[in-house]
Amino acid sequence: MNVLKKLFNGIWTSNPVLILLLGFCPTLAVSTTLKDAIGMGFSALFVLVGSNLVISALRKFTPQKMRIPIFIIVIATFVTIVDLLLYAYFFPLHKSLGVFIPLIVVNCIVFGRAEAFASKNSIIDSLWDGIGMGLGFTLTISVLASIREILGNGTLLGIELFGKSYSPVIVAILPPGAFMTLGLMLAGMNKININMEAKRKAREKAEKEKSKQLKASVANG
Amino acid sequence: MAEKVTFRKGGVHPEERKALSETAPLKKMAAPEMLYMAVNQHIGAIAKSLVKAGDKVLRNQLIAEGEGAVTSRVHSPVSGEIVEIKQMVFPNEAKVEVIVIKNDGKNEKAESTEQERNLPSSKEEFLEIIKNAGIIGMGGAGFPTYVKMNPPKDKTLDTFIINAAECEPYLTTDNRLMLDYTKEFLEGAGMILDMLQIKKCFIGIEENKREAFEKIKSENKDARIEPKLLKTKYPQGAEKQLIYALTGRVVPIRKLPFEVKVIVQNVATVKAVYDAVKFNKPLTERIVTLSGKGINEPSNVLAPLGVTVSAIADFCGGINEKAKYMVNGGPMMGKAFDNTNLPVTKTTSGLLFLAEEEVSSEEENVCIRCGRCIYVCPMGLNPTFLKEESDRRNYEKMDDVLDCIECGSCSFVCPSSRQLASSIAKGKQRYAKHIKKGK
Amino acid sequence: MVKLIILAIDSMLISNIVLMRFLGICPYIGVSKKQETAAGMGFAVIFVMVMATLISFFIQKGILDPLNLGYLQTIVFILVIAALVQMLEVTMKKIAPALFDALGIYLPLITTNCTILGVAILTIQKNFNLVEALVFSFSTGIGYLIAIYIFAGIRERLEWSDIPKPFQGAAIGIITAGLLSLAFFGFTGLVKL
Amino acid sequence: MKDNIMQVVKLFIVCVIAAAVLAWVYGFTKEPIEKSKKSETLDAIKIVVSGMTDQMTIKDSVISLKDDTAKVQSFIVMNPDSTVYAYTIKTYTSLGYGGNITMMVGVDTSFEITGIQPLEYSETPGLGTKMTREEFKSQFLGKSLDNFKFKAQKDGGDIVAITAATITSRAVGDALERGLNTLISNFKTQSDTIKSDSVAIDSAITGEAK
Amino acid sequence: MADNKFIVKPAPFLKKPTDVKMIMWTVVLALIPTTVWAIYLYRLNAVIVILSTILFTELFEMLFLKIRGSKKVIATSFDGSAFVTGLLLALNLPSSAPWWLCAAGAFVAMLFGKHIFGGLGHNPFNPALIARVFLLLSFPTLMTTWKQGMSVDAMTYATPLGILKTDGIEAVKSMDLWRLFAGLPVSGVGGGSIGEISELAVLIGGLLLIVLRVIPFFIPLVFILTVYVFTWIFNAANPSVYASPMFHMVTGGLFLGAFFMATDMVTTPITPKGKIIFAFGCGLITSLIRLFGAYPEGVSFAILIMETLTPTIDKVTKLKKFGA
Repeated sequence: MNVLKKLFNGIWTSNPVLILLLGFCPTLAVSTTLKDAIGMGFSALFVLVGSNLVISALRKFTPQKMRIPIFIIVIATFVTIVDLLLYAYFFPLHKSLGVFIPLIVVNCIVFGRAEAFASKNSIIDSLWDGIGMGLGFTLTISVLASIREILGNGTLLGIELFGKSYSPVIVAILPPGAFMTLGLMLAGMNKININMEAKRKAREKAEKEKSKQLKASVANG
Repeated sequence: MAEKVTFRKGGVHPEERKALSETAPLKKMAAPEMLYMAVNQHIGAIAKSLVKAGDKVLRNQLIAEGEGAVTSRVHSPVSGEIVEIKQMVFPNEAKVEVIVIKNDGKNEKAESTEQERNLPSSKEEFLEIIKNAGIIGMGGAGFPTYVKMNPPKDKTLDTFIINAAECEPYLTTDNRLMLDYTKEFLEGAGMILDMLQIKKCFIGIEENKREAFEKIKSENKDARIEPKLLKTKYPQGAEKQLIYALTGRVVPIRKLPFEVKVIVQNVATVKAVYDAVKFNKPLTERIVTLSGKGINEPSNVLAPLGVTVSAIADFCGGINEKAKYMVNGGPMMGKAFDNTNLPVTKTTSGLLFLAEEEVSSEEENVCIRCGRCIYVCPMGLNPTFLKEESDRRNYEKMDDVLDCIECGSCSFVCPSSRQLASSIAKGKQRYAKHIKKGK
Repeated sequence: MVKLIILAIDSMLISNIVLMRFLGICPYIGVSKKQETAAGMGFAVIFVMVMATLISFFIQKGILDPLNLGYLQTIVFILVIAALVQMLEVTMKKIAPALFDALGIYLPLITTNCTILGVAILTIQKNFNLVEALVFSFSTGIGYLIAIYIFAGIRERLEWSDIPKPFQGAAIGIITAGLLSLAFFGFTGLVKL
Repeated sequence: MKDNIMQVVKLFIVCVIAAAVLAWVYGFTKEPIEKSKKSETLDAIKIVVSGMTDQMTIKDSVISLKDDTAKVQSFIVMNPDSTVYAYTIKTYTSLGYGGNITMMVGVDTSFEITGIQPLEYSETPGLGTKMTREEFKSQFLGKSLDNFKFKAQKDGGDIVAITAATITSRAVGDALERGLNTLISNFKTQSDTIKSDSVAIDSAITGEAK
Repeated sequence: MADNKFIVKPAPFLKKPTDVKMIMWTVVLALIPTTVWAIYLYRLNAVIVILSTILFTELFEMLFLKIRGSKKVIATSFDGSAFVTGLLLALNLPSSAPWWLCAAGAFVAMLFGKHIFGGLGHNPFNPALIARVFLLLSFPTLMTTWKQGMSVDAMTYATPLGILKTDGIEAVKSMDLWRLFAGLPVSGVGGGSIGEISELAVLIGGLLLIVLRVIPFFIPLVFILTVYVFTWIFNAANPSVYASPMFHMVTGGLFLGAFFMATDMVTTPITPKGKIIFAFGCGLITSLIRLFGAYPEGVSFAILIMETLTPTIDKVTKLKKFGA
C-alpha cells in the first residue's frame, strides 16, 4: 500500500478528529497552548503506533473472544509507559496534560484503530496507519491549540507575538473557546468537503456530457 | 342591558366587515336555466344518483340518496330535465359527481310537497321527516341533522343550543334569517324542543347582531327559549366554545356535545327543519351572503341550491375587477377557489369576492416563538409546535392535531404570517390516514 | 458536611465534567439527539460512575498502594471498569430487568466514556477519602446528567432550525456545548473549594 | 473446553508480559520521577531566591503559620559555609477571588522580599491571574514588614492593585504579610541553630505540604 | 363580468396587522429613553458605542445573510431584529468601550448568537447576551471598569455591585438609592453598562412594552420580585453582610434584563407557565450570583443559564387542552 496515501488518509481524508469525530476530549482539553498540544499529540502517536504494532503482531495469537481485554491491556501498557516517561523526563508537560495521559486508554482513536485496522492488517500497514492517525490527531490538536494560544494569550509556543498593546481574547483559552473554535474547525472541514464533493460531481457531469456529445457526434458522423 | 357571555380560552377579534351586507335586504333569486346538484354536500356516505340523463324531474323530487347510518339526500330545486351527470372538482380538491338539471321554467312541484301537514307524533317520525328532507348542518360542517338529533340511547339531553353566533367576518346570513323569518325560526325551535323533549333552549347571538337579538327577544313567546347575548369573539360559533359560553359546560376532549347533554344546531338548519316538518318542503334553497369589495352589490340572497357562483354573482351586480380571491364560506375558515362554475351547496353560507387590500398575503416567515398562537388557540394547543411536527410528518409527536378545530385563529395572529392552521389541517388528514393504516 | 456540599455543587455545576473539564464529550455529542435517551445515558453514567469509583478506590487503597504498584493504576482501573460494565449487564438483566430495559443499551457505550475512568483517577489524584469519593463521583454523574439532558433539549429544538450545511451535525453540537459552557461560567465562585 | 483454557492462558501470558514491561520501565523511571516531584518546589525556590548557586543547600521545615494553626512548608537556603542565605515559605491565603492562593515567598536574611511566585490559584483569567505578571510582582521586591503596608492603596496600604482585581491584590498582600510574619517569628531569633543540620538539596525537599 | 384570475391560498384570509418588524421596532422604541439617558450622561462616548455597535451588527448581519445565500439580504437585515440586538448589546457595554470591542461583540452576537443556528427564530440563546458574556470573559478589564457619567475626568470606578463585592456592605451603605434608580451620577461610583445606569429609563420603556402588549407583564414582575425576595431574606438574616433588597433593585442590569432580555421571545419558553418558571429561575440565579458568585452582577448569566433550559421547560409545561 502506498505509504503517502496512508499518511494522507490519516491526516486529511479520514482525519480522526475532524472526520471520524473521535477523541474530542483530549483535543478540547489539551489545546490551551501549542506546547501541550504537541506533547499530547506525540504521546497519542506513540501509543497508537505501539499498540497498533503489538496488536497487529499478536493478531494470529489473539483469540477472538479475548480480543478486547488483550487490546485494553496492550493499550494501557503503552499509556502507562508514556505516563511514566513523561513524568520522569518531561515533568512540566506531564503536569499540564494531567489526567488526560491515562485517559488515552479510552481515547476512541486508539481503540478504534486497534479494532478496525491493526487486528486485521500486517505489521507494516498497521505501523503506517498508526503514524498517519497519530499525525492527523497531532496536527488537528496543534492547529486548534495554535489558534487558541494566539487569540487567547497573544503568544505561540510561549513567544509573544503582538506586543503589549494586544489585548487577548481570553475566552479562547477558556473551555467555551475550545468548543467554539473546534466547532468552527469542524464546520470549515465540512465546507471544504462539501465544495470538493460539488466540484467532483460537476466534473463527473461535465465528463458525462462530453462522452454523450462524443457519442452523439460519432453516431451522427 | 343583558348579561353578555363568551368562552374563556383563546379567541381573536378580526375586523368584522359585516357592514357591507348587513343592512342589505334579503333578495330572492329565481332559479336560472342550469342547476348543478352535487351528490355529496354532507358528511357521511356519498349519495347515489337516482336519475340519469334525459330523465324528467319535478321540483322537490328526490334525485340522489345515500346508504348507511350517516348520509343524506338531494332534491331538485326546479322542474326540468337531467342533462348529464358529470364530475366537478370542488375546493376541497375532491372530485364530486354533479347532476346537471335544465330548468324547464314550469316550476311543477312534486306531489304532496310544500303543503301544510300534520305535525309528527313521535320522535322517530320527526327524525324520518328530517332525514327525507335532506337536512344537514348548514353552518358549514354539513353533518346530517337526523343523526345529530339522535344521540345514543344512554345519553339524555337537557339543553338545545341554536348557534346564531355567526362569528365569521363578512357573513350575515344567520342575521338576515333571524330578522326576516323570526316567527318561523322560533316556531322551528319550539318544534325541535317538543320532539326531542328538551326543556331548555339557548339562542347564542353575538352582540354585533343586537337587532336580531332584540327582535327575537320581543317576538319570543316560548318560555323554554332564551336568546342570549354573546360578547363578540372569534371562534364563538365553534360548537365547544359556544357550549361553554352559554352553559359553562366543557365538552370533554374528542367527545361530542351530548356528553354534556347538549345538542347544537345552526339557525338555518332550524328554519329548514321548520319547513320540512310543517310544509313537507325538502332542503332546496338557502340564504347566501355575497360580500367583499370584489362584488358590485354585496347582498344576502335566498338562492336555489345548485346555482353557479357566476350566476349568483351576476344576480348581485357581477364581480368587478378588484376581486382577487374567491372564498366559499367566511374569511377565517372558508376555502378559496378559482372556478366560477361551481354551484352553491347546502353548506355555502357565504361567497366572498375579496380585493387585494382585504386579504393578507404576506410571505411566510420563520417562527419567532412569540407564543401568540398559543394564547389565541381556543383548544389550548401549541400550533407552532404542531405545524413543525406536521410538516415533518413526525407522527409520534402530533397526536394533538386531532383536537384542532381549524378555526385559523393561530394563522390570524401570527406576526410571521405562518400558515399554521392549514399546515395543521393537512397534518390532521395525514395523521388520520396514518392511524387508520396502523390499525 | 459543608465541605461535602461544596464539593457536590462544585462538581455538579461549577467544574461540570463535560462543560468545564472536557470529559465524556464523545457520548455527549453522540447520545444527545433525544432527551429520553440522554436521560437514560445520564442515569447509566451516574450508576456506573459511583460503582467504578468506589471499586477502584478500594483497589487503589487496598492493593496498589500497599504493594507500591501505583504505576499499574491505569491498566488496573480500565480493566476493572470493563469487567464491571460486563458484570453489571449480566446481573442487571437477571436481578432488575426493568432497570436493564431502561439503562441496558447504554452500558456498552459507557466503557469508552472517559468520564468513568477520569473520575476514578481524579478521585485518587485529589486524595479524597471514601465519603468524598462517593459524593464526588455521584455529583459529577449528576453534573453529567444535567449537561447532557439540557443539551439534548436544545438539540431537539435545533432539529427545526435551518442550520447552515457545514455546521450541521457535530459542528453545531460542539459550538452549542461551547455556548452552554459560556453560560455555566456564571456559576463561577458560587462556592469555593 | 480446551479452547477456553487456551484463551485464558493467552490472556494471562499477555498480562504477565505487560506487567513485566511496566515493572521494567517503572524501574528505570523511578529515580527521575522522584526528582521531578521535587523539581516543582525547587524551581519555585530558585525563582524567589535570587543568586542561588549550585553549591548552596536547602533545608526544609514544617512550621505553623502565625495567627493560624495550619502547617506550611518553609525552606532555608544555606551557603556552603552553613550560614543562612535566604528563607522561603510556601504561604497561602483563603481570601482569593476564586478560593485559596498558594505562593512561594523568598526573603533574604534581613527579611526583605527577594521574590514571590504564585503556585496554585483559581483567579479570574485576565484579571486576578495578572498577579503572575512581573509588573505586579516586582512592586514587592525589597519590601519588608517595616517599609511596606501589605494592603491595597484603596485600603490605606501600599499595594498598587491590579485594575478591577482588588480582591486578588488584597489576597496577595494577606498571603505575603502572614508569610513574612511567620518567617520572622520562626527564624529571626534562632538563625544560629539552623546551621548545624543542613542537608543536600535533593533529599531535603519531600513532596508537597499537606 | 370582469375576467378575473383568482388566487387560491389557504385560509384564513384575514390577519392581524402586527408583524415581526413592528414588534422589533417597538422594542427599539421602548429602548429610546434608556438610550437618550445614556447619551445625555456620556455624550460622544455613548454615541460612538451605540452607533458603532449597531452599525457593525447590521454589517455582520448582512455579511452572514449573504454568505448563507439569502435572497433578501437588505430586507431581512432591516427587519429590526439585528437592530435590537445591536442596540441591546451597546447598552450592555461600558461607555469607554473602544470601537473594536463593539465590532467584536457584534461579530460574536451575529455569528455564534444567530447565524450558525440559521438566523432569526432559530437561535437558542439571546445573541446580545452571548456577545456580552463572551466579551466579559475575554476582556474582563475593559468590561469591568467604568467611567462616571457627566464627568470629564478619565478616572474609572467600579459599579455599586462591584463595590459591594470588593469592599463589602459598608462601602455602599451611604449611597443614595434614589439617585441610583434615576441614573444620576453618584460620587465614587461607576455607572456600569450604559443601558443599566438608569432603572427609571428602563422602566419607562418596559412599561411601554407591557402596555403595547409586546411583552407579558409577569416576566419582569416575577423576575424582579424573586430577586427582591431572595435578597430580602439574606438581608434580614444578616444585614451586616448582605445589602438591602432595594439596593439590589436599583443597581446593575436587573431591570434591563427583566424587561428586555428575559422577554426575548425566541429564546425563552413559549408557554405562559414556562415563562413564569423561567423568570423565577432568572431571579433565583441572579440573586445567587450576586450574593455568592464570583461576578458582581448575575443578570446576563442567569438569563443565559435559564435559556439553556428553555426547551426542557417548554416540554414540562405542556398546555392543558380545552376539555382535557
